[in-house]
Amino acid sequence: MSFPILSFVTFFPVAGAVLLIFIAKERANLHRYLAVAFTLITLAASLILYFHFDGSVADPQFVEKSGWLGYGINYHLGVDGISLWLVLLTTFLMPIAVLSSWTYIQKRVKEYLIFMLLLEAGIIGVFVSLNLFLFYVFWEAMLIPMYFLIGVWGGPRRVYATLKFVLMTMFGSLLMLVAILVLYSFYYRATGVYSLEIFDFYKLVLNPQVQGWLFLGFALAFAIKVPMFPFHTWLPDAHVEAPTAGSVILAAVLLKMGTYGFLRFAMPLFPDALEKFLPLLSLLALIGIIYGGLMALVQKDIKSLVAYSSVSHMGLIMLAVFSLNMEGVEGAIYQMLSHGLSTGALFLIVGILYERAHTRLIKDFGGVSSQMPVFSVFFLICMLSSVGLPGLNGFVGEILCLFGIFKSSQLLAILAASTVILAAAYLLWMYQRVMHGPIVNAKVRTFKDMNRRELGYLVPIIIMMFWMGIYPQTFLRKMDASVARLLDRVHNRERIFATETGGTVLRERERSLETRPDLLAEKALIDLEEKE
Amino acid sequence: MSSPAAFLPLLAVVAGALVVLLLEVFLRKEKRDYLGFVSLAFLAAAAALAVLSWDKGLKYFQGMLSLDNLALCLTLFFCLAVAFVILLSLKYIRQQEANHGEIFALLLLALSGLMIMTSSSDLLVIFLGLEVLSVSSYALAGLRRRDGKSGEAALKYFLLGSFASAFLILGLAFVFGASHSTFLPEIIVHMRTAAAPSVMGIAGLALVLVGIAFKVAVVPFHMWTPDVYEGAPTPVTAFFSVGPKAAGFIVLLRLFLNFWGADQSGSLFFWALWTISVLTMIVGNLAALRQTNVKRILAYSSIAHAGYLLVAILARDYSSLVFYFAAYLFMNSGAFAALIGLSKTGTEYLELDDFAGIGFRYPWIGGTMSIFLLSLAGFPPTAGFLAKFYVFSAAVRAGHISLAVIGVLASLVSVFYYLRVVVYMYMREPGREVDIEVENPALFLVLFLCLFGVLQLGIFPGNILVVIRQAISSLPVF
Amino acid sequence: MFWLIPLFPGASALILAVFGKWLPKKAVSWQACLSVFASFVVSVISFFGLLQIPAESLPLVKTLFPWIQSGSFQADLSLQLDPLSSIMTLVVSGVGFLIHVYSVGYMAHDKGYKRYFTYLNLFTFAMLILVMGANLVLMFVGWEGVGLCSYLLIGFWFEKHSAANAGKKAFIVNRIGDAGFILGIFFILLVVGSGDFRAINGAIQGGVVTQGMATLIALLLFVGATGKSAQIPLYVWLPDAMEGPTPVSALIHAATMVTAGVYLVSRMNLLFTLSGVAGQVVGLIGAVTAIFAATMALTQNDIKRVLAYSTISQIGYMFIGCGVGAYAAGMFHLYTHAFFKSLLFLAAGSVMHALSGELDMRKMGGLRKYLPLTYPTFLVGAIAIAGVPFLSGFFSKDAILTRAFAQGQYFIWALGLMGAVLTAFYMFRLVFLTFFGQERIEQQAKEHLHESPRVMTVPLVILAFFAIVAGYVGLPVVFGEKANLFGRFLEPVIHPGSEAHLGLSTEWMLILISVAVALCGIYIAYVFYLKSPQTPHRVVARFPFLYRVLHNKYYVDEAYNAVFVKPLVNGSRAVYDHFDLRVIDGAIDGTAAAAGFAGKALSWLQSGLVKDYALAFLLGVALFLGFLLF
Amino acid sequence: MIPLGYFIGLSVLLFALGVIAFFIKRDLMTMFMAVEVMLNAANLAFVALAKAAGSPAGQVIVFFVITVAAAEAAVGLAIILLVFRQKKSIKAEDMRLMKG
Repeated sequence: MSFPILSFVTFFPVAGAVLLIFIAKERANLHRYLAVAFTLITLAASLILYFHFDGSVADPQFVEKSGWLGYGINYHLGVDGISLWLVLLTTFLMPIAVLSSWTYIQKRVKEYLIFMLLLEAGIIGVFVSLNLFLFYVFWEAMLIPMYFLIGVWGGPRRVYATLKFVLMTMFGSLLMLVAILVLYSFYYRATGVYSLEIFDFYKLVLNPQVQGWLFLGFALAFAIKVPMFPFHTWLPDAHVEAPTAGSVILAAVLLKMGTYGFLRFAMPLFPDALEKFLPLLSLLALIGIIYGGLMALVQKDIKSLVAYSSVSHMGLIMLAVFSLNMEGVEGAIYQMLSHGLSTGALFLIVGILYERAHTRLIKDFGGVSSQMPVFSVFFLICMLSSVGLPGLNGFVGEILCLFGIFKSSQLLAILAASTVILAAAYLLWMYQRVMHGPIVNAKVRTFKDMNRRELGYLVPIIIMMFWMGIYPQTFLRKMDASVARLLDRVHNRERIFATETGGTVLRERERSLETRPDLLAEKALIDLEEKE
Repeated sequence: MSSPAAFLPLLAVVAGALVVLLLEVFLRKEKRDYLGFVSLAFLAAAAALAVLSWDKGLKYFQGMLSLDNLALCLTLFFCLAVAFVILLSLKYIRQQEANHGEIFALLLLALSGLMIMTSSSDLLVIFLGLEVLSVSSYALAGLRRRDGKSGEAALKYFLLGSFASAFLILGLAFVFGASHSTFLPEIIVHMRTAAAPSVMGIAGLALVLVGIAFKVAVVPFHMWTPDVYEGAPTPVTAFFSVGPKAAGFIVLLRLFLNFWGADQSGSLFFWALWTISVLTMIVGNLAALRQTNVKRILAYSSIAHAGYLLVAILARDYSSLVFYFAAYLFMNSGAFAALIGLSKTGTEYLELDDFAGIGFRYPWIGGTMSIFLLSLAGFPPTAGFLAKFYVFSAAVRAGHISLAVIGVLASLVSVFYYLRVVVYMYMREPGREVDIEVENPALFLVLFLCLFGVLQLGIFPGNILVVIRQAISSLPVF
Repeated sequence: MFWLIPLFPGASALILAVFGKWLPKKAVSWQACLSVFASFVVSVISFFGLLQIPAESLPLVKTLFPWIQSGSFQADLSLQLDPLSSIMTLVVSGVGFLIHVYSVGYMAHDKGYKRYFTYLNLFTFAMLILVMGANLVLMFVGWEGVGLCSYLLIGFWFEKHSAANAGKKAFIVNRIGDAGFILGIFFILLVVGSGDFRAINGAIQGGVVTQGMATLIALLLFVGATGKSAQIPLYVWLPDAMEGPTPVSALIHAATMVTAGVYLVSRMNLLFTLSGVAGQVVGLIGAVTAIFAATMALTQNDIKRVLAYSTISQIGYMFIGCGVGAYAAGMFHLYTHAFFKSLLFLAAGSVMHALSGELDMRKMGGLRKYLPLTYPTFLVGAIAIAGVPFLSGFFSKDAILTRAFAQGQYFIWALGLMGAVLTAFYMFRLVFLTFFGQERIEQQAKEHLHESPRVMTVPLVILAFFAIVAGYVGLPVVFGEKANLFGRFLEPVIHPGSEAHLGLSTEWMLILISVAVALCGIYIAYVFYLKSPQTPHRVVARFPFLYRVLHNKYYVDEAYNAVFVKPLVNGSRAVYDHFDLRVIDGAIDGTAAAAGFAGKALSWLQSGLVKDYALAFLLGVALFLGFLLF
Repeated sequence: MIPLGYFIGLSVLLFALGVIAFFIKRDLMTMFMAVEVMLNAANLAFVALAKAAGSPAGQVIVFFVITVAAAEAAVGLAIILLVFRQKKSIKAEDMRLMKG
């Protein structure tokens, strides 16, 4: 790998942000154009990733590794079939998000765009880093721009929303930090070598009780991020208050960081604990599906409706992830992408409405279709893709998820299938109340149909929706190998380790957590005969 | 090796103080800045001398003054800190009618106190250093003669300080009585080898600890901190929050370096300190939640940070401790610098309400301030995060997971009040009119140096870590 | 080349959707109609092609490209043609074409003209995918697609609340069925390992599928069928669907989409036969629905609603056929029904057109002299559906009932007969009220009362023709073993099952019975509405309760609302207010508040008095020493 | 000769008295003097212990302590004076501009 393409994709937006700092804030449009340019270039670069990515290889590709702070803290990037898509999703949506806030954001454009660019860098970093320290750095750093985006450009209750978002997320991630540190020290005990490399940790076999605690540490952080019931309440607030672009990124990408975390860390690292907690987690996910749907049914604000629909969809994704089989996990990843598209699109749609009506309450609308025919079509498509209509992206992911769940537990699948009905119910009802019926609110008569810019950023999404719905091969084939490897790690890790570490299985000898550091040296034993 | 060279850095500083005092007599009030520059020059000299004697292990006065690498390391930090403070005060003292040359002299004297404390393993010398530091600190606190708060701060500091040092001395006496020595290593040996540690020895040590605990402001010996920090002139507060704390912890470091055997958890001292550190982290952070005065918030936050530092002591990972100083030096001085930036002649804007909306009005001050606050809160990629990371990972590696958990939860609380300041700066519409005098090159110099430091230490701390690790590894372990 | 069939309308729909804005109206009409006609032509050609091919090499399958593949989940984008789907393609594209043409006239003055044809083409496309999909998943795609189009077309005049509501209702009710369908698909994928029809049939013949599993799957699929084909308990959406334009009701809600369920069951006939129980259920549901819907049709005054209920009941007949193992007969009825029911709808549409949108029969009457073409065609349709001999409806319905009798399903047979009476009755009630008796037409409607333009009447005539002759391809055995061409054609797909043969005499007897039944139904209607028009009122006066119940459609909608919809919505609202906002958020905000309170307490301790500070210090010392020494 | 315990006892007693005085007295001057008492109590202990230990170091330390005390006294009195000028009072409880 001659050219550090991943570093480029990750840090190019930062360069953009730095550049913007030194441009007078009066020249808002210049800022806007530059931001779009930078995000577009990043997109282009990430497309190179796509084309050069070899789907038949399970291990990370485009790997860049170099020492950083020592003691196992390395600068280690790479993408595999799972993260590749999330990176692409991010880079794909970023220009759109920037475009969508072209007129929406009128004051402090400069700072806004700077934070957007930093946000992009942070998110991509999370997906590409293979060193837990690096991962954590991005994971936390990413909060700051989001915190400002919601807090400064948000709605009336923005401060409450943004603090809730940051604090709840950090609550989880700080505990995860401790868990990471414990892993760190355990690996040191087992091998006498410092490492924070995720792939080293895969080789570590901890005793179940320890795994349990560590798993909780990780799972909580990710569960809050996803968000799984009952940690979901930050989401509606954040969404309702955030500016359109913020909501788009939040729903489309940030939530995926949680599911990604489960796939990359929580599950392969602690298979035993996973087994133990699987029932609980599945239950929560299931509750999330139904609960989110029901809550969405009764929302008055379109944004919070979509937010709760996200809770429901993410529940489905999590349940599919926990089905621990090919169909389920691939479906989950696929659904992550398609949820990113459809929900992102829905938020853009809401933004378009909001820019015209300056309200998001369903009751203030009605009969918009007759005023904005083109818009109504786009809205319809996005809505249907979220409903999971065949031919659109939503269906492929949903049916794969459901089938995966079905294979692991038919009862769960039957209950989860209720999402098929609920999603239709709340979304169609909302669509009807907003778009159909006679025009009651006089303001609606003043609405203009979508302008060129709005078309410009919605059309790509629509195209992608059809693409994902009609020819999923493009996406699925690239993830096969990695997903298979992941499942292998979860299911029969003993064998994996045997191959990966040349017949060596690293066993953590420690039984209790509170131990004496000075006695660790001799405890750090690697026993070479683990044949049984 | 023993040579008078060991005495030179200290000498430079003290000489500087005296020179400044003399000069002041001859300088006109407007020319006070020169005093600052002079003292900066002396600081530079001291620093240079310190650098020169790196790795030489110089001793003097029969080893009562020993410039081991750690001492040198700290000397450099202190010089830097004091330099920052001086730069900050240049304009401040004229603005806030505290325009007395003493400030520089006193700062230098306090610095000498710090240097003595850190560069000796003899309790007596340490005590002397402490007193030199304290006495000049009292004076510094009360420097704004017309300001009631300043005077009150000085008074509280003085009364409680001397009260505490009385305990320290009593403890010293007992320790001496028990171990017939004031030289730390000997004391430790006695404490470890004595069949049954004598009541007197333990009590004495405890009292000594209390005396130091007061200086580093850990719960429940912290009560003086908020008031003194609030009342003292802001640059001085910056100094208080960095200097004495670090020095005190270095003393603790030297004390506990060989104190514990293999099994820490068997020692009562360990659990006592464990409790104190937990209390400190919790109380410090909780108390800061409802504060409305930014200076006070920073005061409480400094208490909380003392708690994290104590974790490092308990985890016996001293390089992380020293690294934390480095990080704390930059982020805290930075925060105070920004605070000082928000002032005009006669008034300082310290209330949260004053902060409303200044983030966008004064982008540089606001921006840097937020970065420092985020660093204090421990967000990557800043020094604060790396410092916390090292401390807590040390704690975990030492098996004190409970400490780490409490620590991170406490810092979660801290996130709230740090971000609260940011909320005011960026997410509130401006309240009462705030117009600050921006032109203050020295201040911006400090701001940027601190910014640089915070990011440097956060992203590429490489060399500094190496230096610190060397310094620590050169300590005598037995 | 058969795989081109769905492509024409699909492409046309795409073009209309994207470029429709710039196309002139005329071009739109031509393109829309021709595209469907093209696929009709292709279907005819491929139909005759099919006749040449030996049964072994059926079905013809064309795989376009692999669609969804993940682990064991495998669904290709592949179309198939066999007699069953061939018939369906003929019906869909043929009737579809006529209705497209009709629409050109009917929708001429609607501002949503282009949108309308886009949807209509899209529907045709989806329907063709449904009937040609070579695996269940792809079939499901069509299944959902037609559902979407029906949603769009029912809610075509979305400014009307009722229309928008009806559309939404249709979609959601259908989704309920679809959930069942999906699960059925999953079970098949699990057991068979593939959704491909050949594979499924192979597995069933290979005995891979146990009877219990077969029942489970069959019932789940049938849940889907009840949704799409408006059977009990999911029929409630169809009557409301009449909010859509009449041609739509004719195409989607009479001829094609609603019969998709029947197609599904016949497609899966091996499964249902294997299960047996499932067959019983299907038959019973069908029979009950047939009666139930018929009774509701009795008292409606809205001409389209009557037809809607009759559709439901007729589909009930088809399911009877499937239930008693006469899948061919069921399909046969589907096929005849497509003609006469769409004919009836279009005629009704023409009536509405004439009366400028009037739907209420009480405001009609004596129209036969005004509508010289609509009247006879409508009459043909009515006779056909009533089951009068020598018209299509007679043969198909008779085939079903005979088979039911032959299978010894006397109860179902009896229900069927009863339904036949009712059918005859309400259809002729419709005829008499609309075209006979004294005129009850409102004045302004009467002014421009006129027969519809040729573009609308020609399709009527053609359909009427088929409504008469379509039946002769499936003559009952009494006309000879080989008389039932239709059934024989289908045999490669639908194995005739255990032919329980009746003696010719019995056959004749049954035929006579059904004829008699039909005629007496008509006679009663004649008595009620022409001979002595007072009778209805007297009957109503006699049984007021019965009338109210029937007139309010057994209050089923109300019941569903009260039992499912309201509790769900109100319940979730309560949960949202009290659990989500109070409990969960409360917990979070509570923690924050607690921390804040602690902070307040601490700062209260910070009294500002030197002595308090010193006291704290002293306490600290005391505790410290105490802890260390004692 | 007098056993060591007596000295220690006395010094502790003195120290305690100093502490008590610090708490019960209301004006700053007396409180400050209480602190001085505490210091001297410590000194006493030092001397005694030094004697017991038989090393002159202890005695030497005492001189340091006394010097330090003197220095503190100088600064302290100055501060008290300053406060008195500002508040016209040397009552400890008047010193609560800052709290919370």
